[in-house]
Amino acid sequence: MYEKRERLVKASRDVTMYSKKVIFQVHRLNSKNKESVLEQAERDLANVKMDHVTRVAKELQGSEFWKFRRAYTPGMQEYVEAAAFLEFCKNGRLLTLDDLNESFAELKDASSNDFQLNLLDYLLGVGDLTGELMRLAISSVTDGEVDSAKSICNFVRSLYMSLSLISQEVDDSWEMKQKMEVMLQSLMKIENTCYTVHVRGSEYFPGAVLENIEGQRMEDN
Amino acid sequence: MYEKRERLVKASRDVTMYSKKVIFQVHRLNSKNKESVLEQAERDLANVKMDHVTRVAKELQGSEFWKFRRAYTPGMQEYVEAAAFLEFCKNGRLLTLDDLNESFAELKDASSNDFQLNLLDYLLGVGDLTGELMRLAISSVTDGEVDSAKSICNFVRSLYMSLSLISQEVDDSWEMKQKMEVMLQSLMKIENTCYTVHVRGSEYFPGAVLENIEGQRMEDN
Amino acid sequence: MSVDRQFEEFRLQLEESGAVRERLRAIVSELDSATRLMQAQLLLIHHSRPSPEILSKIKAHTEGLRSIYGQLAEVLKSVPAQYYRYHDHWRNQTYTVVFLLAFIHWLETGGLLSHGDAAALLGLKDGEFGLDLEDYLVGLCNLSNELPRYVVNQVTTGDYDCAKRASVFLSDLYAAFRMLNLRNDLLRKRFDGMKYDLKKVEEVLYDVKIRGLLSDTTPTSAAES
Amino acid sequence: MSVDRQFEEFRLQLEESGAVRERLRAIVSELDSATRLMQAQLLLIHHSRPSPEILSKIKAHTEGLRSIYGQLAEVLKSVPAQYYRYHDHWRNQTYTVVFLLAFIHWLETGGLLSHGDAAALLGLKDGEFGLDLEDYLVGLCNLSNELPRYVVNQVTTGDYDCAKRASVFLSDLYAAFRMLNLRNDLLRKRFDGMKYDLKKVEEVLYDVKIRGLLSDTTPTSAAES
Amino acid sequence: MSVDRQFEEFRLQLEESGAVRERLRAIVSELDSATRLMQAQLLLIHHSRPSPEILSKIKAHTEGLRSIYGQLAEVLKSVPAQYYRYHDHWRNQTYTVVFLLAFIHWLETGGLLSHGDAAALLGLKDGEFGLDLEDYLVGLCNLSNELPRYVVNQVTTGDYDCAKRASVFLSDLYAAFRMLNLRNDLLRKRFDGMKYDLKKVEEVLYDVKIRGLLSDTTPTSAAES
Amino acid sequence: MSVDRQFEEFRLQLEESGAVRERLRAIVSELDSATRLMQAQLLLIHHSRPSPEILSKIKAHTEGLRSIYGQLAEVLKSVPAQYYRYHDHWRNQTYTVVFLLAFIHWLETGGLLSHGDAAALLGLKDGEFGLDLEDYLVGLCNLSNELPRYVVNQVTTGDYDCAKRASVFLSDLYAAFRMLNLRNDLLRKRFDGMKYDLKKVEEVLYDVKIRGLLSDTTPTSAAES
Amino acid sequence: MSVDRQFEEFRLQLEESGAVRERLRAIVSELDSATRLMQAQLLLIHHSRPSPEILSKIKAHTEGLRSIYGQLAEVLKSVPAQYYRYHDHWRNQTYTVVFLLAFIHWLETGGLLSHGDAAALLGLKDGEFGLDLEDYLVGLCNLSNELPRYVVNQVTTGDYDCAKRASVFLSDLYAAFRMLNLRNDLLRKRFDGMKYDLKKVEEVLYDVKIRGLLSDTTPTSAAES
Amino acid sequence: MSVDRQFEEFRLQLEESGAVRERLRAIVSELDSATRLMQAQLLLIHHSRPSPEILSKIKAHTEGLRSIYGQLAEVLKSVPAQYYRYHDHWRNQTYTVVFLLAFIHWLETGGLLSHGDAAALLGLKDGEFGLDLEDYLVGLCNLSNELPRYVVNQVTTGDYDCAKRASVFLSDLYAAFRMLNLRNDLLRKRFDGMKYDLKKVEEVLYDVKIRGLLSDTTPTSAAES
Ligand SMILES: [Mn+2]
Ligand SMILES: [Mn+2]
Repeated sequence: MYEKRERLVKASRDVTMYSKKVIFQVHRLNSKNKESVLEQAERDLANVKMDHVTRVAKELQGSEFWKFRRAYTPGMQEYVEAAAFLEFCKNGRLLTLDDLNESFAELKDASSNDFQLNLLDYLLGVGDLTGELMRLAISSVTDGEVDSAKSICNFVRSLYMSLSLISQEVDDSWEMKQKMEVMLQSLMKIENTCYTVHVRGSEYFPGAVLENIEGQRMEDN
Repeated sequence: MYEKRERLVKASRDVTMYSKKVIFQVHRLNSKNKESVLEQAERDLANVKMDHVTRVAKELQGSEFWKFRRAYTPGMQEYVEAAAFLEFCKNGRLLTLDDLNESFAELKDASSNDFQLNLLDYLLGVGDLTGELMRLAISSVTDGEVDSAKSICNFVRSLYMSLSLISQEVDDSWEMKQKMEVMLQSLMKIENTCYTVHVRGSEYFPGAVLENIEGQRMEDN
Repeated sequence: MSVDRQFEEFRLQLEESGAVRERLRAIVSELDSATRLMQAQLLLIHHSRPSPEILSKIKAHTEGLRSIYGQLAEVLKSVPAQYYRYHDHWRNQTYTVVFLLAFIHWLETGGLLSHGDAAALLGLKDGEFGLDLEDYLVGLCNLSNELPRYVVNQVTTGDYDCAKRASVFLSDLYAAFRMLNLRNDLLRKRFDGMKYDLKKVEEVLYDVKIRGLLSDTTPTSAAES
Repeated sequence: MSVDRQFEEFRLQLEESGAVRERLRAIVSELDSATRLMQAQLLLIHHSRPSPEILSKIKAHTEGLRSIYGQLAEVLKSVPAQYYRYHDHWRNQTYTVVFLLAFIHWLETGGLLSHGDAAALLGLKDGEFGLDLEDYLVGLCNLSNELPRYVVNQVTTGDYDCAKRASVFLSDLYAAFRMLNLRNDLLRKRFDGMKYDLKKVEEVLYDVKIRGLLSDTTPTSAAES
Repeated sequence: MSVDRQFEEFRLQLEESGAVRERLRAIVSELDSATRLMQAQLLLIHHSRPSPEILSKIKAHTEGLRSIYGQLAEVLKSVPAQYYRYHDHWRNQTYTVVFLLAFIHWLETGGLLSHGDAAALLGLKDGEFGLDLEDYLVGLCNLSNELPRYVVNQVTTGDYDCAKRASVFLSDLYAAFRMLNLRNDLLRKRFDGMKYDLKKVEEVLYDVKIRGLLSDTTPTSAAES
Repeated sequence: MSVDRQFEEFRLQLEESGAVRERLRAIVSELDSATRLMQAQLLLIHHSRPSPEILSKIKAHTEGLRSIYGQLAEVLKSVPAQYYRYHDHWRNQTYTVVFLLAFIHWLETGGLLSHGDAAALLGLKDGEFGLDLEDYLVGLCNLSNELPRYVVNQVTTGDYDCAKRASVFLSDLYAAFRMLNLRNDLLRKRFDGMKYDLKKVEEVLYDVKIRGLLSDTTPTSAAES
Repeated sequence: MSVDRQFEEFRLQLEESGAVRERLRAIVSELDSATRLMQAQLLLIHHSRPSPEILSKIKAHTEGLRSIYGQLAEVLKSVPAQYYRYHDHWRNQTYTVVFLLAFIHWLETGGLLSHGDAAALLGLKDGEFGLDLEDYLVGLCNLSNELPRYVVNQVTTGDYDCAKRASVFLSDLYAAFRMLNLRNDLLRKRFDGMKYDLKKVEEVLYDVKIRGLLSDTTPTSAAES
Repeated sequence: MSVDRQFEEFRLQLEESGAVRERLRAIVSELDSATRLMQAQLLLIHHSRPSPEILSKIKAHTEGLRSIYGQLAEVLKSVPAQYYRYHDHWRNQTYTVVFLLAFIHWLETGGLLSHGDAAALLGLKDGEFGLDLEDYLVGLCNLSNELPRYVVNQVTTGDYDCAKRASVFLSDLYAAFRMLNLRNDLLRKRFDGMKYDLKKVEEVLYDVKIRGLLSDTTPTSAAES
C-alpha cells in the first residue's frame, strides 16, 4: 500500500514538474513566435500525459481513485492548469472537464484503467490558472498587446463569477476558498493593469481607440 | 459602550489579581497553620467579592450580561477557581453554582443589579481548579500528608468524569476541550504522585498502613 | 444540591441551548446562501457602469433577508436577554449583509447608510433583536475594502468622477471612525486597514486629476456641506 | 459543452455530494455520542481493578456501534467507490472506536485485537465498507497512549504484575510497528509518540522490579511464545 | 539577616516596581488619547492646503504632551537610573509624538525638526528623562511613511510644487540615514521601508515634471544650501 | 544645526552605543568561559565528596568574576543610568554566576547566600552596577534545580546526611519564595518548578531515613534557629 | 586515543572553525561598510546625470572590494573545499556587490556585466573561491529592481533617452532569464518581480515617446546586434 | 559572449546541480531503509542481555552502509569541493548511523567509538568525502538519549552493574562535551539535553546502590584510568 502511494507521489511530482515546464514554455510566447511556441507546448503536454499521467492512471482502481487522491492531486491540478493555460492561449476559451477526460480516453490502453479526472482536481487546477493569466496579462501589456489584457480580464471575471457560485459546495471548501482569495487578488492585478493602460491612453487620446497607438508603437520596436 | 467594556475589563483584571492572591495564600497552608490561613483567605475572598465583583455586577443589565461576557469572564473564572479551591480545602467538597449565586445575593444592594454567575464561567473556573489541586497534592506529599493526596485524587477523578460527560455541550466547546486536556494532565500528575507514594511505601511495609510511618516522620521534623 | 444532581441539571440546560444553536445554524445557512447570491450579482457592478436594473435585482433580496432575520429573532425570543450568547452564529453573515446594503445605498445616493436605516431595512428593532453596532461598523469596513477595486474598474470604463465621489466619501468615513476609541480587536484591525483603501482611492483620484480627466463639477466633502 | 452548462452541471453534482455529507454528519454525531459514553465508563477502569461487570457494560455498546456503521455503509452504497472521498467524516471517531475495542480486548485476554476481528466486531466487510488499515493502526496508537496511565493506576491499587503484562504487550506492538515503512504523516507522528509510552511503562516495571514487588510468574514476550 | 526577613524585603521591592508600572500605564493611556486626537485633526491637512489655523490648533496640544511627559519623568525620578527598565511602556506613543511634531515642523518650515528641538518641545532634558535617540529616529521613519500620501493629495488639490519640496526633503533625510550603521532591529527595518516612500514621492515628482506642471522656482537640496 | 551635522552626531552616538555593546559582548564572552570552566569543575563534586580542595579551586575563580564584573561596571560607567538598556547582555550568565556562588556557599555553610553577600562577592555595589534582584532569584531557582541530582549522587557515594541538609535548606527556601507575589513570567515559571525539586529531595531523604542510614545529629531548619 | 585527548582535538577543530567564522564575520563587516558607502555615493546618481567623476569615484572602491574578497579567499584557503560550509556569511553582501558592479557597468556601457567579468573585477577565480552563479543572478535581479527608480529620476532631470536604454536592456535581460528553469526559491521569487520593473520602465518610455521627447538615435536591442 | 549564450550556459549549470540533487535523494532513501532495519534489530537488545549474536547481526549491515556512503562519495566526486553545498541531504541519516555504530561499540567494549574509527567503519576518508565532526557529535548525543532507557531495561532484567557502567561512560562523555565551546545551534541544543540523560542514569545507579544490588567490582571512571 505504501509502495503504491510512494509511486503515485513520484508520478505526481513528475507530472507537476513537467507541467510547470509547459507553463513556463507558454509564457515565452510573443506575437512573433506564437505558433511555434504553442505547437511545441502542445507536444510537450502530450508527452506529460503519455509518460507521466499514464503512471498515475495505472495505479488507480475502484476506491483507490479517492483513497490516494492526496497523493496525486498536486500533479493533476498542475496538469489541468497547464492544459487550460495552453487552451486559452490557443483558442481563448475555457478547457472543460469533458475535454480533458476525452483526451484521457487514449490512456486506457497504456494504463489498462479507465482513468477519469475528478471534479475537484479540475476546479482546483482551474483556480490556479488565474495566476498564470495574470502574469500573461502583465507581460502582454509590456509587449504592447493591450487588447489581450482586456480579453484576459473579461475571461477571468467570468471564470471567477462561475466559480464563486459553486466554491462553497466543493468538498474541501477551505482549500477552494483559499484559491478563490488568491484568484481575486490576481483578478485585481489584471484589472489594475487594464486601468493603467486605460488611464494613460485617455490622457493623450481621450476616447480614441487605443489599438492604433499601440500598433504604431509596435512598429517602433 | 467602550467605556463600560473598559471598566469591566479593569474590574475583571482586579478580580483576577486578588483571586490569584487568595489562591496563593491558600497554598501556604500546612498542618500547623490550617485554621488561621483558611480564615484569612476567607476574609480576603469576601473582600474580593465586595470590592471588585460588585464592580462587575454593577455594569450588567439585561442582554449586557452576555454581551460583555468576554470582558469579565477571566475575572469570574478566577474567582470561581479561588472560591472552589478554598471550599475544597475547608470542607473537601465541590462548591456548587448555587452556593456561589447565593453568596452573590448580598451584592444586590451594592450593585443594584441581580447578578448571577453563568454556567459557562462556573464550569471553566472549576476546570482550572484541578491545576491548583495538583499543586496542593504534590506539596501535601512533600509535607508528609499522604492521605490528602489520595483524597484529592479521588475528588479530581469524579470531577473529571462529571465534566467529561457534558464538556462537549458547553457553548465554547473548544475552550472547554482545552481545559479538559489540561485537567487530564493535572489528574495524571496527581495519580503519578499517589503511585510514587504507594510504590515507595510498598517496598518497606508491604500492605502496611502508610499513615503510621508518615506520622512518625512528622514528629522527626 | 448534590454534585451529581447539579451536573444532571447542567446537562439538561446545555442540551436546551444546544437545540437553540441547531435551529440558529439552519437559519443562518439560509442567510449564507442569500448573501452569497447577492455578492455574485454584485460582481457584475465591477464589470460595467452600475445600471439601475442590476441594483434593483440585488435589492429585491432585501425582502428575503428581512424574513430570515425575523426567524432568528423568533428563536431568540425563546431565550430572553441571551442575544449575545448566540451572536457569533450570525455575525459574519451580518457583516456581509451590512456591506451589501451600504454599498447599494452609496451607489444610489452617494451617501452613507445609517445604522438606523440599515436596521430598518432588515426589520430589526432595538431592544429586541437589533443590529449590533460593531457588526454595522465592520460592515462599513468591508465597504471601504471594496471601494478601491470599484473605483479602478469604473475609471477603466470611463467614469472618472467616480474617483472623486469615492475619495470624498471614504475620507469622511475614515475621519469619523478616527474619533472612535476602538478596542484592540477585530474592528480596530479592520479599521487599520481602511487607511490603505483610502490611500489607494486617493491615488486613483490623483491619476485622473493629473491627467486632466476630471470634470469640473466635483462634489465637496459631505462633512462640509 | 458550454462553460455555463458545465458549471450548472457541477452545481448539481456538488449539491448531491453535499446531501451525502449531511446524512453522514448526522450518523457520525450519533457515533460521537456513543463513543463518548463508552470513554466515560472506561474512566472507571482507572479507578480500581477492571471488574468483568464494567467491561461487559462497555462491551454492551458494540451492538449500537455495529448498527451505526451499518447506516454509514448504507449511505456509502449510494455512491459506489467513493468511500475515501467521505472518509474524513468518520475517521476520528473510528480511531476512538478501535482504541476502545482493542483496550477491552487486551484487558480481557492480554492480546492484540486483530484488524480482522476489529472489523468483524463492527460488522464491517472488506470490499464494501471496510475498516481502513491506517484507522486501525492509529487506534492502536491511542491504546499505547493510554497504557502508561493505566499501569500507573493499577500498580497503585496493588496489581504490580500489570506492569510486566503491559510492557511485554507494548514492546511487541512497538517492534511490529517499527517494521512498517510509515509515511511522514499523522500515523508516523503518532507512532513516534509510542516510544515515550513504552519508556514510561518500562520505568514503572523497573520501579516495581527493583523493589521486589513483582511476582515470579511473569509472562514472556508474546512474540516468543 | 535571616532568610525570611530577606525575602520580606524582596517582597516589598517587587511590589514597588509593580506599582511603578501601574502608574506608568495610567499616564501612558492619557498620552494615547492626546496623540489620537492630534492625528485626527491632522487628517484635515490631506484634503486641503494646510492652513496656519489647523496647524496652530494641533500645535496647541504640545502643552498637554509636555505635562504628560512631565508626569512620566516624575514617576521615573522615584526610581533613579531605571529609565530603560520601563522604557517599553511609553515607546510606541513616543514614536507617534515625534512623528506629529516633525510633520508640523516640516509643514511650517520645510525643514527637519532636530532631536534637540523635539526634546525641548516636550520639555525633556537629557541626563534626566530624555528623548531616546532611536525613538526619535523611528518617529522620523513614520514621517517618511506619511509623505507619499500627503504629496499625492496635495498634488491632487493643485499644489504641484509640494512634490519637489517633499522629494528634496526625503532624499536628504534618506541619504542622512544611509550613513548610520544601524543594528539589525526595528529601526533598521523601518529605515529599509523608507526607500519605498522616496520612490513613490519621486514618481509623483516625475508625473508633474513630465506634464510641465512644476513651477520654475523649485527649492534645491537643503544639503547643498 | 544642519541635517548632515545632526546625523553625523547621531552616527557617533549610535556607534558609541554599538561600541558599548561590542565591548559588553567581549566581556560577557569571557564571563561565559569562566562560568563554563567553573561548571566543569563543579561536575567533579557530583561523583565524590566535595573536598575543600575542589571548592577552593572553584572559589578561586571568584576573583576573576569580580574582575569581569568590574569591567562591565566600567563600561556601564561611561553611559550612566543605562544599566537596564544593556541588561540583557549579561543576564543569562549572571543567573549561572549566582547559582555557582550560592551552591558553593551552601556546600560550605549549609546556608543561603544572601543577595547582599552575592553582590559583595562580585564586587557589585547598589546604586552603581548592582546585582538585579530578579537575576539573583532566578539564580537561586537554578540552585534548587541542581540539588536533587547532587543529593542522589552524594547518597550514592555514601553521604546519607546530605539528604537531610538539602531537604531542610530547600524547604526553607521554598517557603520563603512562597511569600513573594511574583509578576515576572520567567521567575514565576522557574519558581513553579521548585516544588518538584523539593519533592525529589524529600523522597531521597525518606529512602535513607527508612533504612536507618541517617546519623543522629541532623541539622534543624535554619529559619527556626 | 583516550576520550579526553580526542575531545581536546575536537575542541581545537571547533575553535578553528569558530575562528574561521570570526574572521569571516570581521571581513564581511568590512564588506558591509564598503558596499554601504558605495550605495550612498550611488544615491547621487539618481538626482543628477551620472557624471564620469561620480562613477569613477564609486569604481575606485572596486580595488577595495577585490582586496576584501582576497581576504575571504585567503581564509577559505585554510579550510579547503569548505566554500559552501561558510557561504551564508557573505551571500547577502555579494548580491549587493554584483548589483553595484553591474549597475556601474550598465551606466558606462549600456550592456550586461557577464558572470566572468564580475568575478574578474573581484579577483575571483573559478575552482578556488569563485562567484556563485545564483549569487550573481540574484545581484542582477537587484539591478532590475533599481532601474525603474533610476529611469523615473533621470527623465525628471531631463535625460529622456535613458528610458529607451533601460527598456532595451531590461527586456533583453528578462527574456534571457525566461530561458532558465529556476529551482531556487529565492531566485525564482526575485525573478518573478522582474516583470513589474520592466512594465514600469516601459510606461516611462511610453510617456516620453508619446510626447516626442525621444531623440532619434535610440539603441537597438543588444541581443540582436 | 552574448547574453543569450551566457544564459544558455547558466541553464546547463543549473540543470546539472538539479540532477546531482536527484541522485543524492535516491541514494539517501536507501540509507534510510538500511538504518531503519538496524534500529528495529537493536530493539531486541532492550529486553534481554545483548548477546553477541544480535550484535553481529546488526554489525553485518555495516558493509551495506559503507557501499551507500561510497555511492554518495562517487556523486560528490563529480562536483568537487561542494560537499557542504549538498550536506543537508544526508545529514539526518548520518546522525542515526553514528548513533548505531557507537551504541554497538559501547555494548561490546564499554568505550567510546572514536571519530576516526566511525569514519573508518563507513569507509570515509578525510579530505574527500569525510564524516563531518558535528554530525559525529550529534550522533553521540543520540547515543546519550538512548542510554537511560537501556539502563532501566537492563536493571529490570537483573544486570544491576549496567547502571554503573553507563553512569561512568556518560559522565565522562558529558564532561568531555562540556569543554567544547559550542555555537548556538542544533548541536548545542542536543548537548543541553544530555544532562537529563545523565541525571536519569545517575538516579538508576542510586536506586541499585541504596538497595545494595551493586556488585563490588565496579569500573572506575575511564578518565581516571
Ligand atoms: Mn501556477
Ligand atoms: Mn490557577
